[in-house]
Amino acid sequence: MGAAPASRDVTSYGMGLAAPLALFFLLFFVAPLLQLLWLSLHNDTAGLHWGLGQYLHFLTDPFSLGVLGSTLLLGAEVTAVCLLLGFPIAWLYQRVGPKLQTIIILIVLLPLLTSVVVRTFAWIVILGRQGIVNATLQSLGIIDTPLKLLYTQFGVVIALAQVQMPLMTLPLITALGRIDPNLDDASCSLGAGSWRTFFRIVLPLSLPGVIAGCTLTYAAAITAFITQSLIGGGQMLFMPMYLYQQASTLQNWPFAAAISIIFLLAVLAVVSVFTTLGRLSRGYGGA
Amino acid sequence: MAEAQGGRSLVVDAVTHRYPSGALAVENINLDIKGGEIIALLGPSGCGKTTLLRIIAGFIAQTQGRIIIGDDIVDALPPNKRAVGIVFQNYALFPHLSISENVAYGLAARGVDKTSRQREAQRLLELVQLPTMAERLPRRLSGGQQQRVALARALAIKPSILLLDEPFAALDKNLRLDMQIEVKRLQRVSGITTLIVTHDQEEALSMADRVAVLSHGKLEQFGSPSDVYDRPQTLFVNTFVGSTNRMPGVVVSADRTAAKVRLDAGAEIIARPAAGSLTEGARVTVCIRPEHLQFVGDASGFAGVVGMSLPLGATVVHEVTTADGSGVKVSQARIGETRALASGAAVRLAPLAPSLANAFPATL
Amino acid sequence: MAEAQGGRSLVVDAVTHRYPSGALAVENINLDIKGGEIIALLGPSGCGKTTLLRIIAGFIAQTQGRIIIGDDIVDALPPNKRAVGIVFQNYALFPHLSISENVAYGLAARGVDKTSRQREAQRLLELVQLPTMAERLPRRLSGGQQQRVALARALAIKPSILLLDEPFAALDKNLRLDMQIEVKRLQRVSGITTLIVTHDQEEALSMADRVAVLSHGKLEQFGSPSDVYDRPQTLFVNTFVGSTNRMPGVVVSADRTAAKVRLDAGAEIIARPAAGSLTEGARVTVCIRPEHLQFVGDASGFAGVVGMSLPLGATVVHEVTTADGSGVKVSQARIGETRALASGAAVRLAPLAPSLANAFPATL
Amino acid sequence: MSGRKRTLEALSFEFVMTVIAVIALVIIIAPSLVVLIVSFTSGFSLKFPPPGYSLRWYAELWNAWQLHFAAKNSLVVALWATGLSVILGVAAALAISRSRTLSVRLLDSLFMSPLVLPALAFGLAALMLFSLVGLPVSPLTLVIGHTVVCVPYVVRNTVAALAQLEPTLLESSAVLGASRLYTFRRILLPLIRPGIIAGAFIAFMSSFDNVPVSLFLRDAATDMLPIRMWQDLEGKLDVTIAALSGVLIIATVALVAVMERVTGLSRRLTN
Amino acid sequence: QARPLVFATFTGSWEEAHKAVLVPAFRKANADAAIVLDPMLSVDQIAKINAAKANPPIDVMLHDPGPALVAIGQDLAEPYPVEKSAHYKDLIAEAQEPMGPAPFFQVVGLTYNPEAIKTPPTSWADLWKPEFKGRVGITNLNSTLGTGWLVEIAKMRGGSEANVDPGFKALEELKPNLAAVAANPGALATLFQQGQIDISPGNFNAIQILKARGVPVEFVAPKEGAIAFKTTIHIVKNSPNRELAFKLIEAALTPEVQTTLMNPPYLIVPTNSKVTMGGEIARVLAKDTAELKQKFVFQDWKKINEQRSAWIERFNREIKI
Ligand SMILES: Nc1ncnc2c1ncn2[C@@H]1O[C@H](COP(=O)(O)OP(=O)(O)OP(=O)(O)O)[C@@H](O)[C@H]1O
Ligand SMILES: Nc1ncnc2c1ncn2[C@@H]1O[C@H](COP(=O)(O)OP(=O)(O)OP(=O)(O)O)[C@@H](O)[C@H]1O
Ligand SMILES: [Mg+2]
Ligand SMILES: [Mg+2]
Repeated sequence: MGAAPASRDVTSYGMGLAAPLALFFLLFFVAPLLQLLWLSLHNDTAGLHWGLGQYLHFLTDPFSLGVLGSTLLLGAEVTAVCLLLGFPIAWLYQRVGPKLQTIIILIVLLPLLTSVVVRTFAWIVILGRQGIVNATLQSLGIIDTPLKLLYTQFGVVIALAQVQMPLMTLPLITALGRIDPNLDDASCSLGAGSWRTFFRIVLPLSLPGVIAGCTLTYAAAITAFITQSLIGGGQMLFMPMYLYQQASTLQNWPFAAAISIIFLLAVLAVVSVFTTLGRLSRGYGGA
Repeated sequence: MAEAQGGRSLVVDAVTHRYPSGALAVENINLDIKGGEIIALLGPSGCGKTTLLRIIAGFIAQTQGRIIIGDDIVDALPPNKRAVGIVFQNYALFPHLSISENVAYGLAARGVDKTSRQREAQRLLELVQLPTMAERLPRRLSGGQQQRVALARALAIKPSILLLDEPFAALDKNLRLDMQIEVKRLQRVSGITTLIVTHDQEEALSMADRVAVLSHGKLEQFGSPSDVYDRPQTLFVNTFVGSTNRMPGVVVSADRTAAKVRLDAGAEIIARPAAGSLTEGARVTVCIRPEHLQFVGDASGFAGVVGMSLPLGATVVHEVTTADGSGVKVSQARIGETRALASGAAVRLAPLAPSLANAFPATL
Repeated sequence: MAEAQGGRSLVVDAVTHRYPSGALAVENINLDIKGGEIIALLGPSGCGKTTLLRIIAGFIAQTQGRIIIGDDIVDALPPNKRAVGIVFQNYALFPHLSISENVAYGLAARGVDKTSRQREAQRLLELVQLPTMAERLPRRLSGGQQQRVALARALAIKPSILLLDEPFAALDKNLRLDMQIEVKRLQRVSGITTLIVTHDQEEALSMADRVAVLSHGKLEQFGSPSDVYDRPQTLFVNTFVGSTNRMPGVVVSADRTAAKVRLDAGAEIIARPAAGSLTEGARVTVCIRPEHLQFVGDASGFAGVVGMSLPLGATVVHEVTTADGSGVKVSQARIGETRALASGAAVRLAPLAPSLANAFPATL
Repeated sequence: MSGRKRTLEALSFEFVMTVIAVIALVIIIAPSLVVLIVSFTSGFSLKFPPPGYSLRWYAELWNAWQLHFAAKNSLVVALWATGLSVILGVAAALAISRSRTLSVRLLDSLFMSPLVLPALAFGLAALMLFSLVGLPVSPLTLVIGHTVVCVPYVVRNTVAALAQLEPTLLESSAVLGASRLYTFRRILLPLIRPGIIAGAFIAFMSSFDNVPVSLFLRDAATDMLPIRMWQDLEGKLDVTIAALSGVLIIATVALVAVMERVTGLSRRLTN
Repeated sequence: QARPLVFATFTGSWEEAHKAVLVPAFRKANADAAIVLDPMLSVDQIAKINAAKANPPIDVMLHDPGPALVAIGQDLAEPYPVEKSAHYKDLIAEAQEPMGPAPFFQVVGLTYNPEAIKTPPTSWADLWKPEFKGRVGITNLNSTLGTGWLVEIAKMRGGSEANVDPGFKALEELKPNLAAVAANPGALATLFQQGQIDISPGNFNAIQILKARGVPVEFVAPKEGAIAFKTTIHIVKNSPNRELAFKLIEAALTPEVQTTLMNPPYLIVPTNSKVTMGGEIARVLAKDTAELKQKFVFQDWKKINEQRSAWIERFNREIKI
């Protein structure tokens, strides 16, 4: 670090320090994805003949499109449930004292850090025919034969919602924390009631957090292989399992690659829609 | 409640508030404010100004005491029913709503229809001289403009009381002066009872009809600006408002209106007993403001040695060390370069007039 | 470099800096500072004060010009080789190190052994009157105490130049005054060349031997406090330092030292041509400070009508509207309640003395 | 909330929000509790409530050598991946934290992209690449794959810690005569350490828990715990897995408690 | 030795049996050699080995007849070193496969929960009974069980190994009764255990461990005839652990291991002629190999293999409940 003007700034470190990670990513992240793309552009399993056959196959096949559609739908349902349940948590967090705040955060955090298999397993226990829900309903005499909860769309959505809820709640807590508490008071002193204040002020201003949370939840929900396959059982097919089957069971790598690329693009599209919305809402929300 | 009109009286009746954490934020505050007055709540940071304001607005339910607006005890009313306008220090404009939507917000909340509330918002924006900004978002306005929008928004609901919490703290000196004048103008126009919270004594003295000085949650004095400046009732008020020299001494003789005090620094002076009468022989603290001391040629005052002289723009402040070793500040108008006092010069000092020194019982 | 001693001179030689973003932050600044002087860099927010300071410290490499400390051009030296001490506005104490470790940090970085650096740290803490705080962590100190630790830390490396960036901005009024005096005392003791950045004119005027006023990256004036206050070279300096009334007028006659100006408000007055001579018939802006105007009984001055009178503690400010409709402020010492001017009263005003009005060529 | 006046309208709002929030919190926490309770069952099935209580499944766990083997592998891979992530991630965070140029922003989104992209696709891609270059599936490939998906956590937390760091502290250090290395050692590192630890912790947990990447990059000889658990769950819902879950839940709670102490984890993740 | 011996077994009862009996026997005979079990379906084993033929991640694979043909056809299996083997010659003739001997037989019939279903089912057709609405479990076609069963259903409705259309039609009709489609046969046992299903096609031996644990589940051979097939075990070509792989297979062929596995709770049909069938197996299934061959249905897996992947694909599309 001589007298070169560039090295004067003692608060920043050279870009060189990013080089190892950049190289690592280039080799082990970018290159594999490119290879994936390359392979997906082949019509045969051996990867000798170029062509868009795999994509054509996917996009003209109602079954494949159905899998894609139901996956995207699943993500939307899970995200909606998470938002509906997560927002009140974030709201409550802002209202309670520091002790309860820490407890809420830890409750929200714990599942995030608990193994996803364990969390999913818990839902098998809960939703099973002898599980807690059926046992309770039966003992209350509400039903006499156990309900089928496992291996249903409902079960998958609920389990995924629980598994991904922290991803929604944490950004929401952050976003609500950034809202000037005076705005709430200002609205109130201007004569607005709580509901009005919530829908007109709090909700719009927390949009950046809502969007961040939705992005994370959505991306996580549609790729949640374990939960989808364990709670969904063998007959509900979503993109990750479809991809896995094609790659692992059927060894149809080019098609699996095409599925991956389509899946990647779908996720990217959703994420960028959310990001765009996020940017708009940030413009909207000031700051 | 939307019909409430400017100029209602406000009574703060023996209000005490203790936060759940146990902090006693305000203690037995009594204020009797006439309709249309401007009152400044003045005090150092943490003395409970904001707490009191939030109690009046209804954001906090006081532990004890009552708030009476006009003829109504409002303690049972939530903030959105009190018809109190509030302007926050950081303005608290809704960042996602346009200026006119901000101003019309309170009307919308009351169910006023769109055209009338737009008309009203426009009228208020004209009142605060921002008629062309209606469609902008708040962040595209300067600090002073935002301030005015916040005012317009608070006035839109025709509140009977207007509360301003450190309204100018975030503005720079020049803008601040403009805004003070603007607020005073609007207040005169609307005749609305106004309470301004500030820790800036100049602001309090220049804007308010009466000033309430708080310290540690207690009301120290409530009176006109000149009362507070010239006839402080407590040592705290005397030192907090304006600057002052504190000189220890002993009472030689005293009645209700005047006391003769022998200063430790060496002279006998006449001072006003600030809080009731003083007993002979009691130790007192005499407060004399720097601008109320003068250099005298004769032997009438007390002696001292000039230390540093700091020219402070319009004034020169001389630091003088007195015989008992304490430091005294003397301020003089600085007209051009007329005055020049050598450091180390021996001088004598005396108050300009007897009524300008205040004597307080010495506390430890 | 650790051997560098207090009192070295500092030359800022035609320094210009343009940020990579294209902003021209400082432009052709020349300062010639003698060893041991206290200099204040005064200017409004964004005028380039911090940038200039950071150039001197070596955090930024200036686009053009040179920095010379003592006899050395230091442009090629990185910050850790310049032997410059800095105190930041937020103190920037290392939060995880104790007070004495903070003070000893610079010595540790130079490889001074443990016992000597502890001894030196203790000596400095005594100098700043905090000898008993050595083992505390910074966050357990009050703002003023932290400030003093930051000073001790900067002095520990025996810098040849001490730079202070808005050192008192975060302190409240009383503490601020104490710290100003403390810094001045330490500076006198160590004789170290000191540069204080501030936007507070009172601070600049009271602390500095000389004041450099900046505006928009340019040096407007560099002179003693009374030069800057009484003989401002530019209209900017006149309005930024202290408050002033700006009155338009036309030059009737002028030479190098005095100009006769007919004010639009109605009187002919004598003013000092601030920047060279003025031509007859040219339009000028005359600046007269509020404390330099007086009410006159005869017909000598210009006429006006009193508007509001605001008592501001030690002074009363009267707002007077002149014949041409513009407002003029007049400030008078407020001694007790002697003065009372009715709103609406017709008065006449004149400068206290001719040399107290400054005339500048009118800029649009 | 110090006793703000409440009307019916306000109460209705608060009631609805609080009720939903409490339900949501119960939904979040309940499954783990249920597993914990079921893991102490004396029966053979995951019946709730259990017919009786015993530690038999925990004892069974003692002999589950396949789970031991997988757990050991997972631990080793997670430790390596975390170590590598910290070294690469902290260096990169230092480089990108203070700059907002386009290239830095691009780098930043590159480093963060494993967080949103489907890891399963990456797992497949990595497997394809490794088999193309002839690198057999091994602990090494697992470590590489895991590092890619763990690095973002380290980078993000370190960048956040750096953003909170007053730049004037570094400048102070410099003018006091400290070299860059000395500043790094004495000032920078100690001050961002909690952030790095928090990032490393999350990276470790996510590696230890990784399924989508391991799915492709592991084999029986490098069995990974979550995959083993998943397959066991799919194949035979035995209660041993509940016991293992119990162990993992308790270990996680303990770790989180420690991390909360050391790094203020909860505040870090909400800022 | 670079890595432990990897033995790809099946999930569920197979894995448990191997873990409890075969692996300990093997380790005892081979100085505690390192070994791991990797339970997965045959199709998955083939896929994994195919992906890295030169350096296969599996050393020993276990196959039902269909996949065995595939694996051998794709040159994934090493010929069994018959001359070195001590037990190969003792196997019954059907089990003596030079590409990989068959240590066990499997039998597929109906399994049901006797507590929920009081009258035992007698025919595949019983699965369609309306009283079993929402209580039937099946597996998908990735497993031999699923495919074999589908072929039987097709035959029942007039189809054959070459024509399973009637089977698919029947499946369509079964939908209202289906409670779950398990990903593999092992999962079926789990479903019984959890009470998710009450009746399903199932392996005789797969339910035995459950039964031993007290889970109410019974096996019955349908009147159309239970399906029987042998399970073969192979050394994977290019395995780096060829020697140990051989040793493991040898262990599987020993009379001791086969006897233990034949007894409760495993009840796996042995193929070593030195082991005489007895106990539950003799009571429920067959007294000896001859009776087995005569009583049970053997399917033509060569034929089935020709179309199997198409069926899998079709099944995955059509059976969504
Ligand atoms: N929510 C709260 N919980 C507990 N104590 C509080 C709370 N808000 C304020 N306090 C305490 O009550 C006292 C008065 O606070 P308040 O905010 O009213 O002071 P203030 O005069 O407005 O000060 P400032 O000028 O700094 O705004 C302080 O000691 C403060 O610490
Ligand atoms: N890092 C930077 N990049 C680009 N422009 C900058 C940077 N820092 C400052 N500037 C610009 O340079 C000019 C001078 O900034 P500087 O910080 O020196 O002002 P200042 O006088 O210290 O102001 P203040 O009183 O607000 O601290 C400003 O216009 C500012 O916007
Ligand atoms: Mg306050
Ligand atoms: Mg600055």
